[in-house]
Amino acid sequence: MSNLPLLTLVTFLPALGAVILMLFFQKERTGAIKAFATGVAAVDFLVSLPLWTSFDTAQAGFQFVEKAAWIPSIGVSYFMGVDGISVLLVLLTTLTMVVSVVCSFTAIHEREKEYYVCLLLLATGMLGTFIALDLFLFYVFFEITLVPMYFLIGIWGGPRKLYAAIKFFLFTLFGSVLMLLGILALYFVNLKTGTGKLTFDIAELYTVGPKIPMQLQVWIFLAFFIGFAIKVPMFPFHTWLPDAHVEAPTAGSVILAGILLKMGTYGFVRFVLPLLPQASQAFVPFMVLLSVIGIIYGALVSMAQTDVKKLVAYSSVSHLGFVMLGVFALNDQGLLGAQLQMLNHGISTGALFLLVGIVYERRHTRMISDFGGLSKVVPVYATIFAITMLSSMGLPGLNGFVGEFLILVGAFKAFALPLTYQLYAPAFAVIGIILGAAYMLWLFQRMFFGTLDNPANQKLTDCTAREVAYMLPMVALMFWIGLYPRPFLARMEASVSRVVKMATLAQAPSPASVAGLGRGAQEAPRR
Amino acid sequence: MVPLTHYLALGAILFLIGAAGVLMRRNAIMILLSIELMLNSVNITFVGFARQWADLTGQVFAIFVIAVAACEAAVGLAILISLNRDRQMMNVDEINLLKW
Amino acid sequence: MELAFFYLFAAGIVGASLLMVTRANVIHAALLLVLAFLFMAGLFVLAGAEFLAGVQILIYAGGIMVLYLFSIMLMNVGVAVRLRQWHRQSVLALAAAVLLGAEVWAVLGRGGYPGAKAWGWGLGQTPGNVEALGEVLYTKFLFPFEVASILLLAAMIGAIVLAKREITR
Amino acid sequence: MIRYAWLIPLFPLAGVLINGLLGSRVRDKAGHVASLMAGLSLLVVLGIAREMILGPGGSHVVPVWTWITAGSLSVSVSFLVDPLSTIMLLVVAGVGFVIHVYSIGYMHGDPGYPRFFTYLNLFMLSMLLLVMADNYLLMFVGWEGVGLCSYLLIGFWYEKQSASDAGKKAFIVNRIGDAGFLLGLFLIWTLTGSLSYAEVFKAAPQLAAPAATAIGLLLFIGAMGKSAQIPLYVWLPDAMEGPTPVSALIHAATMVTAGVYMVARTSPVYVQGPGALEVIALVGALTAIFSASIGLVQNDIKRVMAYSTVSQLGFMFMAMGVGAFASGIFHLMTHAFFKGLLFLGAGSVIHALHHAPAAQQQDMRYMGGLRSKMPVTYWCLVAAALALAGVPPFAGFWSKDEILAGAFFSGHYVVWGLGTAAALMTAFYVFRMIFMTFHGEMRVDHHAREHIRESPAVMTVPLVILAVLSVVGGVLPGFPPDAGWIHKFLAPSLAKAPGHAALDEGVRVVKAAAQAGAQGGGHGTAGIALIVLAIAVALGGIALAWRMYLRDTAAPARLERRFPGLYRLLLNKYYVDEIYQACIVEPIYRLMRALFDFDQKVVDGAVNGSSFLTVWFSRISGIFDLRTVDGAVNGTAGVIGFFSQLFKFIQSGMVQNYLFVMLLGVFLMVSAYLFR
Repeated sequence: MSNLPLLTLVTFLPALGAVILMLFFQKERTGAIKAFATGVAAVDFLVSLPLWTSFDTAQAGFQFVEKAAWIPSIGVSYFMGVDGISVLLVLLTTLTMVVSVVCSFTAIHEREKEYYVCLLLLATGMLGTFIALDLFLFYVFFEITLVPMYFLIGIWGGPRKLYAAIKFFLFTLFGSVLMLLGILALYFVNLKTGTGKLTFDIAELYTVGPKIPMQLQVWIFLAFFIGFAIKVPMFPFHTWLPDAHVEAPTAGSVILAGILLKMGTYGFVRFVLPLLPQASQAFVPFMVLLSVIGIIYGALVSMAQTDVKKLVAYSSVSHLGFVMLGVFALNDQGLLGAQLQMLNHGISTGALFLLVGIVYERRHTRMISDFGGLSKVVPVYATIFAITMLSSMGLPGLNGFVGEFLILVGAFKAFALPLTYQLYAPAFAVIGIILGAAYMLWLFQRMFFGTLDNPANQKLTDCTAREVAYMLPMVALMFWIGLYPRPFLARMEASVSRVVKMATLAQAPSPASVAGLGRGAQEAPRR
Repeated sequence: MVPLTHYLALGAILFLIGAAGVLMRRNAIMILLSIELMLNSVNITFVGFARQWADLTGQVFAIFVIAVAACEAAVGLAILISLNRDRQMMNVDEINLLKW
Repeated sequence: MELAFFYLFAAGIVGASLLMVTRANVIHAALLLVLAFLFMAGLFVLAGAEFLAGVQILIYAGGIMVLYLFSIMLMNVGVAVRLRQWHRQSVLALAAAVLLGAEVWAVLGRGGYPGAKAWGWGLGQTPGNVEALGEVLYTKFLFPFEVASILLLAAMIGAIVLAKREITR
Repeated sequence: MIRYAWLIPLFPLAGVLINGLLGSRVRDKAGHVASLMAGLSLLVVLGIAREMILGPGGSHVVPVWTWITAGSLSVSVSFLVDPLSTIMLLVVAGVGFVIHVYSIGYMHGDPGYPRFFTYLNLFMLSMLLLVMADNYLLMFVGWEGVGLCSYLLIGFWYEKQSASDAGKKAFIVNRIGDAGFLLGLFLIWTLTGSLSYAEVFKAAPQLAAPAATAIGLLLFIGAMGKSAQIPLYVWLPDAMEGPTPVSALIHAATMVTAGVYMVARTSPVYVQGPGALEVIALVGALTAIFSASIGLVQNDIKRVMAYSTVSQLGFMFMAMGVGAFASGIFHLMTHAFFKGLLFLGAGSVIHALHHAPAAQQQDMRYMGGLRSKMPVTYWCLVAAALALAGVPPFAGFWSKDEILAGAFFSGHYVVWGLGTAAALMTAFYVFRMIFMTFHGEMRVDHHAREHIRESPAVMTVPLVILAVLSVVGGVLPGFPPDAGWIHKFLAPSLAKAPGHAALDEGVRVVKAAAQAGAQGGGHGTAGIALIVLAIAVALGGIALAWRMYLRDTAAPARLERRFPGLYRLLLNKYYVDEIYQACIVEPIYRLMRALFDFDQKVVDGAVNGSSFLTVWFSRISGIFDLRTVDGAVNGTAGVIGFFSQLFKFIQSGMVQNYLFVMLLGVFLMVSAYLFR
C-alpha cells in the first residue's frame, strides 16, 4: 500500500476517465456515459478513502508524499502530498464529485458526453490544486480548473450564461495572473537572496519566506491577496460569484460553492500565512475589516434577493467572510474553525444548491415568489431543506455551528482582549449570525409555509430515490460533524497549529516598516 | 550571367503583385490564383539562389513548393466548390465562418 | 544575351501577372496565369533548372491550372463578373504593398551578396541537372520527399471529402 | 441511578426518531409513543431526584463524549446532576409529561399529528439538554434547540401567515439574544480558559468586577431574548399563534424560564459583578409592571396569559437581580405549575368552543357563563388564578412573597414598589379573565352553544394534577418563607450575593415573624407587615375585578370613555411592535435593498466598467481595424454587447483582414531591418 502513488492515482483517475469517455463512448449512448462517469467518480472516492483511514493525525507535516523532478531546468518538481489542511478538502472534493455527477443525470440533456468529460477534468484540476506542493504545479492546476468550469457555465448554463462565463473566467484569470507574479517574485527572491536554488518547492520556500524584507513581503502579499481574494471571494471582489452561480448548472454551482471557493481560502492558509508571516500579521486589521464587511454585507444583500440561487450565492459571501475571519484570527481555534467551516460550507451550501436544482428541474423557475406552501406537497424535500438550512445558519448539533463557534471564539480571543477597537470584529460577526438566521428563515417561510396558491406547485412530486440517495450523505455529514467533529478536528489540528506557529512566531514587523510601504528602500538595510 | 538581385527583384515584384491580388480581390478563385502567383515568385527566388551558389537544395525546395501548391489548390478548390454549392457564394468577404 | 532573355521572360511574367490580377473574368485570369507560368519555365531553363522547367509546364501549367479551369467551370462564375470586384480594404492594401515593394527595393539596393560559384550542371553537361537533382532528392531529401507524398495523399482525400455531394441523408 | 442520567435525553431522542422517520406508519399512535418516551424520562428523573433528595445530594458529572477540541479549548458532552438541575429536571420532565398526555386529546385529528409530537419530543430533548448540560456550550445547544422547536411549534399551522410570521419573529428575536449569549460565552472562555461550570466557577472569584459585570450583562442579553424581557419580549405574545399545549409547555412552564435558570446557574459569576445584577433587577421589575399593565385590557384569553407570563418572568428576574436566587427558582417552579395549568385550562375552553367562529374562539368578550358547563376546568383554573394572584396558601403566594421581601430587605425599594404594583395588576387581570370567561351571562355564538361540554379525561386529568401542584407546590417546599426546604436543597448550587447583608437580616426577621405567625401571635415586624400587605394587594385586585366585571359591568366601558388615550395605549401594547417595525425592521429592509443596489451598480459596475475600459483600450489600439469592421459599433447598451464587440474587434472573421495585418507585420519587420 505504501508504495502505491495514491495521490497521483486520486488526482489523475478522473482525467483518465475523461479521456476514456471522450475516445471510447458514442455520444448517443447516454446511459453508458452516465454509468461510466459515476463509476469513475465513485472509484476515485473509494481510492481517496485511505487518505482518511491511514492519515497520521499526530503528524503535522506532509504525508503520502510523492516527489519527482519535472522541469529541472527551472526547478519545477512534481511534488504531491497532503497534510491536515488539505486532506479533508481532497476527500470533500472526491465526495462532491460523486454527488454532482449523480445529480446531473436528469438535469443535463444536451451534449452529455462533453458535460461529463468537463466534470471529470474539473475534478482533476481541483484535486491537483489541493494536493500539489510545488508552487508551479499548484498554479498549473489552479488555472486548469478555470477551463472546464468556463465551459460548464458557458455551454450548459442559464440564459445569461455567456456573460457569466466570461466574467468568471476573466475575473479569476486576472487574479491568478497577479498571483503568478507573486509566485515568480518568491522564486526569484529565493534565487537571489535565499537558498540560491531553483525551486518552487513550498517546503523549502517556507524557510525562506519569513526572511524576506517587509517591503517586498507586502507586495508579494498583495499579489497573492488579489489572486486568492477573488477566488474566495472577499467583499469587493465578489460580484462574479452570484452571476456564475445563477447561470451555472446545478452541478456547477455545487462544485463552485463546495470546492472552487475553498481554493482561495486554502491558498491563504497554505501559502500566504506561512510564506509571508510578517506581511500577514501587518494586514490583519485590513483582512478582518474586509471579512466582517463581507459577513454583514453578504447577509444583508442575500436578504434582498428574489432568486433562490442568488440568495444562496450571496450567503456564500457571508459564510466565506467567516472563514476569512477565522483564518486571520491567527490562532488555533480560529484557523481550525475556518478549516472546518470550509468543509461545512462545502457540505451545507452544496446541499442547498442541490436542493434548488431539484426544484428547478421540476418547475423551471427559481423565483421565490413562484413558490409557497410547498411543505404540503413535498414533505421529504421540505425536511431535507430545513435541515440543510439550519445547518447553514449554524444551529448547534449541526455542522455549521461547530465551525462558526470556533471561528468566533478564535476571533474573540484574537481581537477582544486587550480591549481595542478591533472588538468590533467578533461583535459584528455575531450580528452576521442573526442576519443569517433571518434570511434563511424568511426564505424557508416564503417557499414552504403559507398556502399553496400557485397551481403549478400542486403537482410537484417529492424527491425521487436517486435524489434522496445523493442528499443522504450530505445530511449525514451535517449531523456527524455537528455531533462528533473530533475525527475531523483531530486530522487538522497538528497541521493547523503548525501553520499558526509559522505565521505568528516570525517576529512582528516594526510599525515603521509597515507604515513605510513607499519608503521601504531606506528601511530595508536597517533590518 | 544574370545577377542574383535580378532574380530577387523579380521574385519580390511577383510576390507583391500576388499579395495585392490576395488582399484586394473579392473573388475567391482570384485569391487562389494570386496565391499560386506568390508561390511561384518564391520558386523564382529559390532557383535564383540555387544558381548563385551552385547548390541544388534550392531547386529541391522549389519542387516541394510545387507539391504544396498542388495540395493547396486541391483543397482550396474543394472548399470553394462545396461553398459554392451550399451557399452560392463566391466572395470571400461574405464568408465569415471564422467569426465567433 | 542571357540577360536579354531574362528581361524578356521577366517582362512577360510581370505583364501577364498584372493582367491576371486585374481581370474580372476568372477564366481569363487563369489563362493569363498559364501564360505567366510558361514564361517562368523559360526563366528556369535560363537559370539551369531544366527539370523544374519541365515540371513547371507539365504539372503546373498542365495539371494544376487545368484543375483550376475545371473547377471554375463547375461553378457559376458568370454572376461573379457582374459583382463588385474589389475588396473594401483594397486602397489600404495597395498602399501597403507598394510601400513594402519600395522597402524591398531599398534592401536589394544594398547588395552585398557573396559572389557566384562555379556552375556544375547545366544543359549538355554531365551529370545533367535531372540526374543530379534525382540523386539529391532521393538521398539527402528522402524523408521530406516522403512527407510531401503523404501530404499529397492527405490533400487528395481531403479534397474528395470536402467536395463530394452528400449522397445519403 | 445518577450514572444513568444520559438516559433522560435519550428517550425523547428515540421518540423523535420513531415519530419523525416513521411518521406515516405510527399515525394515530404518535401521541402515545411520545408520551411514553416523556414518561420514561420522567421515571428516570424521579429516580435521580429520589437519590438527590433523600441521599447526600452533591454534584455529579456524567461524561458522555468529548465534543470539540481545538487547541486549549475543549468541550465535552456531559451532564451535570446537582440540586439546581434536579429541580429543573423535575419541572421540565414533570410538566412536560403532563402536557404530552394532554396533547393526545387536544391535538386529536390534526393532520400534522405525528409531526406535532416529533417536535414536542425534540423540544423535551433540547430542554433537558439545556438544564442538564455541565458546560455553557452544551447549554447553548439546548438553548438553540428549544428556540428551534419554539419556531417549529409556533409555526405549526404553517399555512396561516400570522403563525409562520410569529415563528420567524420568535426565532430571530431569540437569535438577537443568543448573539449576546455567545459573546458572553466567548468572554467567559477568554477570561477563565474553560466553559465547564465547575472550572468557570472555580475561576470566578478571581474575576475583576468589570469583567464579571460584562459577562453578566452579555449573558443577560441572551436571557432577555429567551425569557422575554424588555426590550426583547415582543415575540412571546405573538407566540400564542401556536397550539395551546405548546404555549403551556414552551411559552409558560419551561423554555421561557431558561433565562432565569441560566442566571441562577451563573450566580457565582454574577455575584462578582453586582452592576449586572442591578440591571437585571430593574429590567425585571420594569418588565413585570409593563406587561402586567398591558394584560389589564387584552381580550384574547391567551394573550392575557402571555403578558402575564412575561410579567411573572419579570418577577423571577427581580429575584435574581436582588440576589434571591433560590426564591427565583422557587417561583420558576410554582409558576410552571400554575401558568401551565392556566394555559391548559384556556386550551380546554378553546377546545370546547371550537365550533364557534374562529375569531371568537379565544376572545373573552364572546365567552361567559361557562362555569356550569365545564366544572372541572373551572375549579382548576380558579386554583391556578388564586396561585397566580398570590393568595395564601396557594403556590404563588409563597414564592412571590419571597421575591418581594427579598427586594425590600436588600434595599431595592423601587423594585419592590414596582413589583407590588405589578402584583396588584396580576390579581386583577387574572380574575378579570376568570369572571369574563366563566361567570356572568353566556355570550357564546348560538351555534356553538350546544357543543360546549367538558373536555375528555385525557385532558382533565392533567389539569387536576397541575391544580393539586398549584395548591400544595408552594407551601410544601417553601414553608416557612426564605427558610423552607427548597432553600436548603438549592444552597449548594447557588452563590450567595455579597453586599446583600441586609438580605440575610431580612431573612432572619421574616423567619422569626413567620414562626411567630405560625404560633398565632406576634405583630409589628416589617416581615409580617409585608406579608399582610401582599395578601391585601392580592385580595384587593380580586375584589376590584369582581366589582368591575361582575357587580357593575358597565364600569369598564365607563373607564374606557374616561381615559381613551390610556386605554388605546394599553390595548395596543404601547405600540412597541409598531415602533420596532418602524425603527429596526424597516431600516434593515431599506438598508438591504440599498446594499443590493450598491452591489449591482457600484461594485459590479466597477467590474463591468473596467471591462468596458479594457474594451475601449483595445478599440483604440485597433483603430486601424475600425474601417474594416462590419457594421462598426452601433451604440447598443448592455455588457454582452461590449464583450461581443471586444471579440469583433479582434476577430472580424475575414481572412483577408488577417492577411492584411500580416502584410503590415512584414512591412514593419522589413522597416525594422532597414532602419535599425
